[in-house]
Amino acid sequence: MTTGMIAATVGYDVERVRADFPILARRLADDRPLVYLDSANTSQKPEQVLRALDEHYRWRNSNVGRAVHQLGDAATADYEAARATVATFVGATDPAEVVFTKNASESLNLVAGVLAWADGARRVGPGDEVVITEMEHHSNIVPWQLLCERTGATLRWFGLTDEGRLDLSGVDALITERTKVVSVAWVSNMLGTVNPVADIARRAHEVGALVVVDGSQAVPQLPVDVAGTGADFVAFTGHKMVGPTGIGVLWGRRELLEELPPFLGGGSMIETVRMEGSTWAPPPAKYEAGTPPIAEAIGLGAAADYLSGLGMAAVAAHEHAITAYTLEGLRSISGVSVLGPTEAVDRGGAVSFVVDGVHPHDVSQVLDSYGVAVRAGHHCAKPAHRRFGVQSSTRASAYLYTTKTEIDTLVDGIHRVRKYFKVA
Amino acid sequence: MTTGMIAATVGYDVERVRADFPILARRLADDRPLVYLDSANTSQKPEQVLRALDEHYRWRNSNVGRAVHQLGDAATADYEAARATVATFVGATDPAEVVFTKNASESLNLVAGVLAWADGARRVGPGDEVVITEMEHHSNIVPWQLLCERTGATLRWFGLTDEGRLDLSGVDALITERTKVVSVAWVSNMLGTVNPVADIARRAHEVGALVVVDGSQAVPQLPVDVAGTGADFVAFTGHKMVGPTGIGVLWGRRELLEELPPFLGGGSMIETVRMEGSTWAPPPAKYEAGTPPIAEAIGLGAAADYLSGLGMAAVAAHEHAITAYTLEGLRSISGVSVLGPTEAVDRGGAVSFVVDGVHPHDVSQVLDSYGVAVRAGHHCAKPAHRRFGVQSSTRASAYLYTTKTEIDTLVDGIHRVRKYFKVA
Amino acid sequence: MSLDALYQEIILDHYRRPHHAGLREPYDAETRHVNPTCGDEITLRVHLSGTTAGDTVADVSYDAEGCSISQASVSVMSDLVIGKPVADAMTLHDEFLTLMQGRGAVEPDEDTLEDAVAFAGVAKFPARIKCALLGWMAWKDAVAQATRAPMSKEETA
Amino acid sequence: MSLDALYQEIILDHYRRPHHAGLREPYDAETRHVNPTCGDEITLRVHLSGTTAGDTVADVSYDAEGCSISQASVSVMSDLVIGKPVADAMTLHDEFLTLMQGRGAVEPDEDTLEDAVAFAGVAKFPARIKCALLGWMAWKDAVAQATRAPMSKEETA
Ligand SMILES: Cc1ncc(COP(=O)(O)O)c(C=O)c1O
Ligand SMILES: Cc1ncc(COP(=O)(O)O)c(C=O)c1O
Repeated sequence: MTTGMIAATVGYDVERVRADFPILARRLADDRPLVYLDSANTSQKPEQVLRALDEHYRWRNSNVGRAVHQLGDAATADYEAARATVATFVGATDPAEVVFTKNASESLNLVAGVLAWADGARRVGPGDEVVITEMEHHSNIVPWQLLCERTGATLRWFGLTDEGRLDLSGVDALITERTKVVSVAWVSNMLGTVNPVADIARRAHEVGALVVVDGSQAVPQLPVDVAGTGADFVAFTGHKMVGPTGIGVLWGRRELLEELPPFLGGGSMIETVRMEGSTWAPPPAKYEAGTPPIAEAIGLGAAADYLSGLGMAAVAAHEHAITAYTLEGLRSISGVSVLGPTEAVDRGGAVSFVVDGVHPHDVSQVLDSYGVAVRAGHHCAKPAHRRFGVQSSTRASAYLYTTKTEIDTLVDGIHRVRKYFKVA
Repeated sequence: MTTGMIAATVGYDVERVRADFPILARRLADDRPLVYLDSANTSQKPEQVLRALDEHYRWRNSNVGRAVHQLGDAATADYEAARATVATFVGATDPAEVVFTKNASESLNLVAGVLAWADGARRVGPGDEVVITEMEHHSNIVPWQLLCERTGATLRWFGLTDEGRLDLSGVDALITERTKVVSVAWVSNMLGTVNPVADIARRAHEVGALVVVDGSQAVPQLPVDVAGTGADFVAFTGHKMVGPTGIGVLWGRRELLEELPPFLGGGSMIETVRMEGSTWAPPPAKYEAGTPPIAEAIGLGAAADYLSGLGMAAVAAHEHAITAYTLEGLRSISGVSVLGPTEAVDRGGAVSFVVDGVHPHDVSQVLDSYGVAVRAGHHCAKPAHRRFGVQSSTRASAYLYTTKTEIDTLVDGIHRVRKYFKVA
Repeated sequence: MSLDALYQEIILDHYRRPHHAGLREPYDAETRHVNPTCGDEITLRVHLSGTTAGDTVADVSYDAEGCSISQASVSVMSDLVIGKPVADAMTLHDEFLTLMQGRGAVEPDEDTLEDAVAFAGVAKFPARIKCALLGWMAWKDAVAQATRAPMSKEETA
Repeated sequence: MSLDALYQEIILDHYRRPHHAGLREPYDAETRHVNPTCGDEITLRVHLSGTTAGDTVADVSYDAEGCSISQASVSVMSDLVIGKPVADAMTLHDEFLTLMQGRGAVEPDEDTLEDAVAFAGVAKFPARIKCALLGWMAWKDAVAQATRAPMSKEETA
């Protein structure tokens, strides 16, 4: 942790933050307070975002970019303002490089999908290779498997070290002249690992490959500068960054968005349509077929504003402190092992662990009876689990509203789990 | 209009309905009341839907189908209940046949997209034909153009009669043994025409073609029985049926959803993932990659409940009465001509018209100054406009909250348009 | 939310000492089922005695990785169905399915379901219903394959 | 929302009697632009006098289908740019663009923009800004093509 990050935590008042999130006041069964440690799965939403959604529907609801009337003007202005806000939030200088999708999965499928049909050198075909990693979320694996299967290309991947980091030792054998695309998670949703995406991007660009970064866990947690990563595309998702469901983002370099073929076809993405053939609108419209998630984009704009208000450096510092505290707490329990980096160094907030002798479903069931919400299963990262010889794990993931007291409740709960299942 | 439909209007209290829609109380510039006649573009939302959204985020927000905790159970139950509600609303017996997408455009692209990669006889390739119509929304044209371009198949289409109906005279030459897919709008969003989808489906099935129905304008307006259409797939969209943005539906026959390959790949649509290859979850999960539009699906469920509460027969009867009144009103103005059926017979609520000597942009601009919100342009149906020799038109589209007084304001406004531009 | 309603003593006993575990010969069909949500897997074999309509479940053997609920459920199931005519075992399957889908409102019949009544509480924990059903689904699928196999042999003969 | 702020008398005059309309020879480049939202189209030709850096806009001719704003805008634009050095005309383009994107806060310079100041009100009607810009975009594109063409001829020569 840098001094800057420590400094940033000083002004961070987690109780004031919590007051913005109505659901955190909720009581569960047996009148237990909610201890929500499933934020890597989806985050909770502050009042500010709920209000933006509600006010949109109540006062300004209209379709966008199509209508010449006052509501249409208002909704269009709000929608495009949200695009500009999101662009600024991730350090993109040109709002036209921000494409709204339905989630990060669609963003990743969009890139993989159009590469099957691209003209010229970008097109992925037989003999070409796509490189991913063994720690990817299924949403950054399956689209590339489908692309490779369908085009005759070959999928290759970075393996992992025992500590849960990318094994970059074979990089020169993996990223070669045959590589067309390299797609990597910035922050792992299972192991928590923060990957050196800028280094990988540099190497990939040397061989002329496109670089896709799955920023789904990075954008909610870290100050992000998409262009600074060196990536060509960065995907992320609204619901994990205190925004609504139903909205994702694909940031892409404008030349690429201009050059690549369309993904979904339909209303709003066209320049002109004749029965005999059509031409496309410039990006971002080109990749936003049909009525977009309007209220959701506006909600995401409010979410970005909310995060900017807290300051992403402060959010990252808080996340870092809580993660370190969680790792420490878990270390204190015998029979518990963490998958992924065990120290809070280059590490995001997802902490996956196994409790010897107790299946993750049973761990989380007992924790739930104490009001502690964690995730049990493979967290959409089966290959990473297989790499560590387990089928599933329990994952605690903190966020900007998480307190140390909540982590204490988690640790206490795990002790109870072990007693309940008589492994303590 | 049948006697049943007349009867249904008797109990219909449009003022009580209007009270449910907060935005209808809004005042525009110069303190003019909003006269919202752009519902074919997007509908307004009742309090009941806004409340469902807000309460979800406030009390039960969580990711679905993944978590073993009380919030996860609640959100999953709500999400799946919404699926069942929507299924019932459109007469589907099996909720697993209801796939949640982001909008109707994605639903249509989904079907067109997977047919490029299907195994065996379903796959669309060189020599195969896809049949659509000249009155389709761009979202039911461009996906098929892309499919045909990319696979070497041929796109063909039904032309239109001068009255704006499908010209079915050449059906036997159009739908042949080469036809792999027939995709038709149930109700045109521009001409208002209600198409004989069941007849077309029967003919298409005789030659073994798949039948896709674009129900985007039908489901909001008519009592719908998806299976009764004989279609294999029906696409529709939440925001036009008093639901939120960011949510669409693809209803599909289960065998087809099982047989066809996946569309978007990623979390939640898998059975198992290995780096070497993956297998898929059964439908509907198979077609719902990533975190779905959870709140939006729940909002759509609330919208379907709202419409069921009014009764779709009553909604259709009201729409029919208002449409007839609108057509009558427009007929009373000289220099105005309606594109599409001029009588309210087999006709939905969209009424597109041209005002001699005044461009639609200018028509709608003047109407807007009186608080009347209509759409001007091609309404994502350029080919249909070209068919009638115009580049664009003005469209008034009423819905379940529209009053005759509002139509009077529209008619009055058009008189003012003609005066303003000195064509009266 | 009482944990003990879910984790009945019988369930925990079966979980710790599962019956009929391990894959055995002979068998007529083998299936592999996965719970997509958590990754739990089961490989299950069924051996039927006789080849006509009046088949009996001669053996069920399995290799399963999963939580207490899924492990205990397949153990209890094996106890229940081994030795029963296929038709009767299928009735038990249906009864168990009804119990699981009943949201806790279905009263289980102890005479027929025996130890499986202990799973009544699972119906109140929606996320765990799939766990309880995993083994039963694999079994039903295996029986379908085992009974289909000879038929298709006859058809092609 | 005052309609008259949008529909200045000058605009309506140009709309009813557009200047320089109709496609003419000779020309160096022709472009076709579409407003994707409403389908309005313009085909526009530019003829430059001379082939070196000091070019002048010798003629602009066009065939346009569109609303009052887009029709009037291309008419006013033609008046403005015909006879001007390309560089000066391009400065006018930039000035007009700034005016349109200024949300009504930019004070137009009547000395340079002449009749085009009448479009100041359009900036307050966001949906109509594209209408006012359609002709200018087509013109800028045509000039780019016309000045690029001879260069590439030189390059290949
Ligand atoms: C007939 C028709 N089809 C398809 C669509 C596309 O729906 P969406 O924009 O929600 O994708 C629309 C509306 O825009 C429509 O009216
Ligand atoms: C690293 C990572 N990538 C991709 C995704 C997919 O995001 P979504 O489910 O919103 O599509 C997630 C979350 O589920 C994730 O954690």
